[in-house]
Amino acid sequence: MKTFIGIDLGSTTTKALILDEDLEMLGKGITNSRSNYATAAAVAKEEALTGARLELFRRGLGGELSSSAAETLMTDLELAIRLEQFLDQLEDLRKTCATQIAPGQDGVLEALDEIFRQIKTEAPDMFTRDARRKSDFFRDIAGSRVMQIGEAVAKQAGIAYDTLINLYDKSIIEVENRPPTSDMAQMFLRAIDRLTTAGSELGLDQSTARTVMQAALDIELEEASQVGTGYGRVTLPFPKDNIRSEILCHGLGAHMMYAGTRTVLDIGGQDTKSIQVDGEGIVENFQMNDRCAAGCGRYLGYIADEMNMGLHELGPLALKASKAVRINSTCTVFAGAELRDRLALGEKREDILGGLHRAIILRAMSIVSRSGGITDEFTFTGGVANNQAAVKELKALVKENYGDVTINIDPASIYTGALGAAAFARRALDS
Amino acid sequence: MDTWVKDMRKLNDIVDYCQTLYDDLNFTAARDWKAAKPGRHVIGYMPTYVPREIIHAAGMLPLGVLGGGDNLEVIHGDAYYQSYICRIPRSTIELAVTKRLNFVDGMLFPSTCDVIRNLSGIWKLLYPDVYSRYFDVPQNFTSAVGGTYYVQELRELAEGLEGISGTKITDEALNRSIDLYNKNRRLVNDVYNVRQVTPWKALSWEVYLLMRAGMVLPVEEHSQLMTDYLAAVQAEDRPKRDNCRVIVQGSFCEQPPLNLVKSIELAGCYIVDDDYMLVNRWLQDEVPTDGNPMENLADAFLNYSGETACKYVPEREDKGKFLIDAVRERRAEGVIFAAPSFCDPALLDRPMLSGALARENIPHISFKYAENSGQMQPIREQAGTFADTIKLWGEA
Amino acid sequence: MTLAAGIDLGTGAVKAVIFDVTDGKINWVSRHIEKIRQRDPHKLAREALDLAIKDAGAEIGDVGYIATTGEAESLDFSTGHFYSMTTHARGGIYLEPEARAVLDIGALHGRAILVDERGKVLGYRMTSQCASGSGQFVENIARYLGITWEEIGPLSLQADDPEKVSSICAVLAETDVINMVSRQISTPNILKGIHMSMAARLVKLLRAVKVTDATVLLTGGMASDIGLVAALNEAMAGQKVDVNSKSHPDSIYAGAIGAAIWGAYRHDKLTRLDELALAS
Amino acid sequence: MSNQTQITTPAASQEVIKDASMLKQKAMIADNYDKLTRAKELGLKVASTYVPGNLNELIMCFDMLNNLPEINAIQNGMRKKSGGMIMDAEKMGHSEDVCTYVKADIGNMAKGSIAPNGKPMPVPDLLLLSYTGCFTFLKWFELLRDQYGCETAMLHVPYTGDGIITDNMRDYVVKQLKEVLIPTLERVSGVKFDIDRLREYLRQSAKAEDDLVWVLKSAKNTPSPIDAYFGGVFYIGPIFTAFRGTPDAVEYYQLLRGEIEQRIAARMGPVTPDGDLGEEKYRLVVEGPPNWTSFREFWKMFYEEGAVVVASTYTKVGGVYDYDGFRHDPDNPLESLAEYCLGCYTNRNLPTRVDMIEQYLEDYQADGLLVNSIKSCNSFSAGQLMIMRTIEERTGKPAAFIETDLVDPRYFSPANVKNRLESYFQMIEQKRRAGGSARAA
Ligand SMILES: Nc1ncnc2c1ncn2[C@@H]1O[C@H](COP(=O)(O)OP(=O)(O)O)[C@@H](O)[C@H]1O
Ligand SMILES: Nc1ncnc2c1ncn2[C@@H]1O[C@H](COP(=O)(O)OP(=O)(O)O)[C@@H](O)[C@H]1O
Ligand code: SF4
Ligand code: SF4
Ligand code: SF4
Repeated sequence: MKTFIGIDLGSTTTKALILDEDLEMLGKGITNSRSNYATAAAVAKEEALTGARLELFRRGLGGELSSSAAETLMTDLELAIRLEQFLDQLEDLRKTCATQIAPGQDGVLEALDEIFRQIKTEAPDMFTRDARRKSDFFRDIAGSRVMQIGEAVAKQAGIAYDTLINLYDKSIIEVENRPPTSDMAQMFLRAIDRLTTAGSELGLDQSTARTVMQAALDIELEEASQVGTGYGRVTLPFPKDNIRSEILCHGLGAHMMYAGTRTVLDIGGQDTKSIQVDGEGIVENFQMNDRCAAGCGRYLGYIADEMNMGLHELGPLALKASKAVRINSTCTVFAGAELRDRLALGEKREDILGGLHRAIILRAMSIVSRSGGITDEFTFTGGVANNQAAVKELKALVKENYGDVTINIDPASIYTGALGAAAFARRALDS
Repeated sequence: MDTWVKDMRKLNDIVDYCQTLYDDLNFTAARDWKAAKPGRHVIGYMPTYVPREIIHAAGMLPLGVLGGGDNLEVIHGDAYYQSYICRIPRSTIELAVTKRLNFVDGMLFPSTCDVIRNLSGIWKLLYPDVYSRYFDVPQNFTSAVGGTYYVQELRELAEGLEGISGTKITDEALNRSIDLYNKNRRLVNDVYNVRQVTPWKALSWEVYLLMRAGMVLPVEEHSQLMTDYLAAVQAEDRPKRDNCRVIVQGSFCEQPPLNLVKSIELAGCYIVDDDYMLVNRWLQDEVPTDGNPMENLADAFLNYSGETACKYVPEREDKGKFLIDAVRERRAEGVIFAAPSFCDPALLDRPMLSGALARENIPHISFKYAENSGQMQPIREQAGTFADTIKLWGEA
Repeated sequence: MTLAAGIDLGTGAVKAVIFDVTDGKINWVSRHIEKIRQRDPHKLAREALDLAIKDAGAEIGDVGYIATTGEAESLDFSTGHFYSMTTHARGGIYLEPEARAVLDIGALHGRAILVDERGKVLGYRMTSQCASGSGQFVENIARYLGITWEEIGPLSLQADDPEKVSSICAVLAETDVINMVSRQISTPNILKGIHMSMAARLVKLLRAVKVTDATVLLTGGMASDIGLVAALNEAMAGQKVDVNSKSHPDSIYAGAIGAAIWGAYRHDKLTRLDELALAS
Repeated sequence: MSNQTQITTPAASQEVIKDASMLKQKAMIADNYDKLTRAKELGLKVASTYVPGNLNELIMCFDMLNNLPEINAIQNGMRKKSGGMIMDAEKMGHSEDVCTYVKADIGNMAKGSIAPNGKPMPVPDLLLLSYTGCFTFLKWFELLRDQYGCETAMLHVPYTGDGIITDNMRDYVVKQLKEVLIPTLERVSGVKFDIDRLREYLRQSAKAEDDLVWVLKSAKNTPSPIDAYFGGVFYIGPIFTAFRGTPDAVEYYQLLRGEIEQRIAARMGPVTPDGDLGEEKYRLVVEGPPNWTSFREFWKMFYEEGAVVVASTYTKVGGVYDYDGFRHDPDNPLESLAEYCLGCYTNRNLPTRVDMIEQYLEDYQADGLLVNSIKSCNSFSAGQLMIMRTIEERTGKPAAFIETDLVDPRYFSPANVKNRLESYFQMIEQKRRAGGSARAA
């Protein structure tokens, strides 16, 4: 079947999305851009292809299962596959770390093995339905575990903590830049086997499942056309005609998600943009932040680092704020200093975080205002839309300033640009 | 008249009252004044100088609009200004579009710099039906040339105001207003003098708030408030700290956050003169209260107004003289240049002024702020080092 | 014996020293340094002080003056506070009597301080808002490149074709660096590029305080980064600034040292005043 | 970075724009710099003054040479020298935040004020501070006076805050001309003022101005034979600088007009550094000065995409001749000088600037407005977002906003500007395809 691929090479994350001929989504994938762009694109695409196979499998199931049972199966399947991939990469990381050990460092290898043994043991629990992960990226999940477990292990073994962490620091980039190598088909079949034996209450027998899966795997996915967008789009190995500005892609993507959208706000890692679109998803006006990266997604990243927290945890903590702390500077670099300033003044972490989220959204609201404000349906996209505290502040401020307008936030909003790009790829076929 | 003024004697009460006025981004005091009698009008003005006497003589309240400070959340203002422009115009716009200035019957934009100048145009585009005027002053200081031009500008301003009120501004009324403002200026100078002599009693941030009150109160009330303050502060017994004495320069337009004023003092510097709210002290001498008032006002402007970055200094030798004189008169030990970020007039003036100070061996430092600066640590550090140096190595 | 303690509470680390100042003779007794790393700085400051006092073989009651500097104005156990530039200037002169300027490069900002031979601050300049030339930034990049703090300097010295970092903002500079990695620029060349851009800013500070023809002592945490020191000297040579920049193994203590010495000075003065008062 | 291909000076770009008019301008500029740098030996006095509201005809009446610091800053910007000069000025204590023209000039002075011909510029005999349309001018000349210590004469040109030139304003300027400037010029130069000489120069000015306006209006053709921004800055050179009122300028504009007539006849587009423009895809109006340090790179982002600027406001800073038909007038010499000063683009209030741009969009059938916001220049930039917003509302045409600087290379971020321009062009294109605002054929 013909597929259309959109790739959004963002400053922090790289997203890939695959559409079929009817503009139905087949799969999507994401990875952090903090590495070689080409690799990032490849990794994201790989993940999107995995998703596509899953989607084809779901379609293949047809009426075999009740919709709720199918939903459960799909979720479990996805988690099982993620776990497999995680373990693969973990093993790769262990091996790479081991090669970095300088000669004569006694006991380091043993300590390392102990750390990885522990992570491996707890891994299955990280990929259960209600597990809370710090992040979706291998770098973040593995990193935080290595550090935490490493501290205890180092103490026990009498090795310097820094020694262990340095090994990790040196290896992670290498590992991250190696696209997954394992055989996808085998992985899928292994996972389906496991789930159908364990979950017999699904009412799906193993051989049917295997047949459907095999069929899904056999469908040939033809890459009819591919369009790139995002910050790094010029570095993509595509012809110029297959590259669209992220403004157009976000506009179209948001329009496809919510046809009534007239204003789109996108807060990404390094830029914030506000886009006005017409009823066809055509861009009428846009505004972006200036060269200063203040108040964008990376700001939250710095804060999370500073507080030793995962990005996913910031929002929930900020939601606990009980008092408004006014933060006026959104300079990313000084965010940490300001934070310490406030902590020293005795403010509570959650209150400061609340203030920081408000500061970001205030800045975004200014850009929205600059692009002409909000008249009708409003869609919030980009990675920061995943952050509940940011969303809360946004909703409040939109209401204060523009009254009761519809506010759309799709759980997959981070893929908006990639969706638009894929749609452009589909259009290219027609023209 | 207003009885509450008479009851107010305690220093704390006066300062609290000023703080309330300062914090009130809705200008309730001015709104109440306007609502108290039908037919009253309020005319807003921005820094640095407008002849408030004329507004007063028209029976109107001059309302100083000095930006939004550090408590206003600016959303729409940023939609009108790029990041490399100072803050005061954007927070002023924010005040306007959030309807906090909707009771103001006219706005004056003095010739302070191109930013305020262009803000006058934005106002005309946003509020075509509200009276607004770019208020120009001459940069030629001879009576025959600049004076003639200025008198006519003042007349045009008066005509504009008459258009709003529907009544003529008589010479008698204007002379009366000049008299009231003369008195107000005397009191302002008294407060500054008291602070100069006993800076540990009249704390700078209190004086600041007291002067800010003059931006929103009728002149009569403001004068009364200063009289009360002077009495209260003399009675106050406050510890004298081992601080050095400085003049703050460059803050004539966008205002520093109050915390900055406090931080300078905390870090060991008594402020013995400043250029905050220059409109209070722009005219350096009494304006005659008889004769042709327009000409008298023009004369005072040409001959007796202070030096600031918005005014041309015709002679090279005179540049910085005003500041050096102030250092001498106030017995200051140093100068702190504190200018708003992106403020062309203040920042372009600074090298010339600091050159003049250096020639006189007067220590000085400089930093920038924004009206909503939140981090005071770098400011304290610089002011503190300055104070340390003067204390550890000063002449004494 | 007059003992004076100096505590420099920075954004990156807490430094505490004990000095013995008797009859004008200045004697460094003990020291302690502790990286902050998301811990309560005030508690750390107290611990550092206690450890330094212990090393000095003394008790808290023996210390005549506890002087603080850095972000420690509100420490409750201090006798007095001096501001960073005052203390770095004095500490700088203590470590390098020839120095006529001190360049303090810490976790978040750089300061150039012009001093005279007695440690008096004659002028200074600080880096403003943007922070790409700071320790924090280098630390982040190092983490990203997968190298340790100690390796930065030596690696930077190996550069053969340094790549310039153009952005003024640390966030954008980070992206620059990411791009460099994907363009396969070698780690030494990236580091050297960063050092060069930092050096350029720092030289600008030095020129702004009008340092000419003098020895500059580097203080603060970054003083131990030999890559930066080399880049600085090159930049100065390139800009024909005739100064010689030096580092000192104890550079990171400069602020604490200055605080202790000024503390002892004030202690002396106050005691004399007290004696005068008693005598009268 | 390839330095070989950059345009160095308007004149030196002749390998690119080879027309006779270009050669003529090059010779004029070279000759002028030659005179300036030899002023002492030629026994000529020099007045430094600004482009907006410059009183070239009056200065000529006293046999004085006209030196323009802004033009020197531009020259240094185009030769990529301004960056270093600005940093020098900052090292001398000037703030990072202020206008970079001033700093480029001051940095240049510290280096001995070398003219483009490699020789040092003379210390001016007079600083003629015509304070028109920009407050920074006032500070700039105070700074220069501080350095040079030479005589300064100030002409205060009031701002037309209500969009009109009042009698009071005109009288004030005329009075200053009579009572301050002319006596000072007489004293400094030793030459007596002769009003008939002034009339003659003004007559020449008006002639050249007619042709200039014709040239600017030629952009109403489709395709436009000129680029009214990137090309425009060359076309306005003579009239904005030391040549207004000279026969050279008259001749230059006649030559230029002839060349453009030919282009129109041949239905040719504008000349670009890479030859004639191919297909004209987008017609734009631009507000704001250009970036000089990456002038060619910047221009390329336009012509590569087939974008032509058909009208610009920057080409009106040294005098607005097209919008309401102002000409220097020999019959009312001093009054017309006053009106000229009062009417320069940045001395007009924001509502008037909006009206002008709106009219350009319509008259020149442009697809939209592009604002190049200059970090340095409050006079231009403060309020541009409001201009943009109002234009969008009134015309329904799309506008875009980019941010650069005149002569500070640190504020030209090519990737950023290109990204916005590309998005803008794609947006216009997308709109057109959707059948919305089809372009007039
Ligand atoms: N799950 C999440 N929870 C909270 N914030 C997130 C999450 N995912 C991404 N973000 C935020 O989104 C930012 C990246 O957004 P993205 O749209 O991918 O940017 P870009 O396109 O520039 O790479 C991150 O810096 C982070 O702040
Ligand atoms: N041995 C070291 N280990 C880690 N960081 C160091 C070391 N030496 C210097 N640094 C650097 O110095 C910085 C702290 O410098 P310092 O002068 O103490 O700054 P501050 O006074 O602001 O805390 C750290 O951010 C780090 O970049
Ligand atoms: S360092 Fe901060 S203020 Fe400076 S450009 Fe970066 S984010 Fe903006
Ligand atoms: S702060 Fe300075 S630049 Fe801003 S409006 Fe005031 S005078 Fe102008
Ligand atoms: S502010 Fe603008 S008009 Fe004024 S000197 Fe600078 S660049 Fe020229």
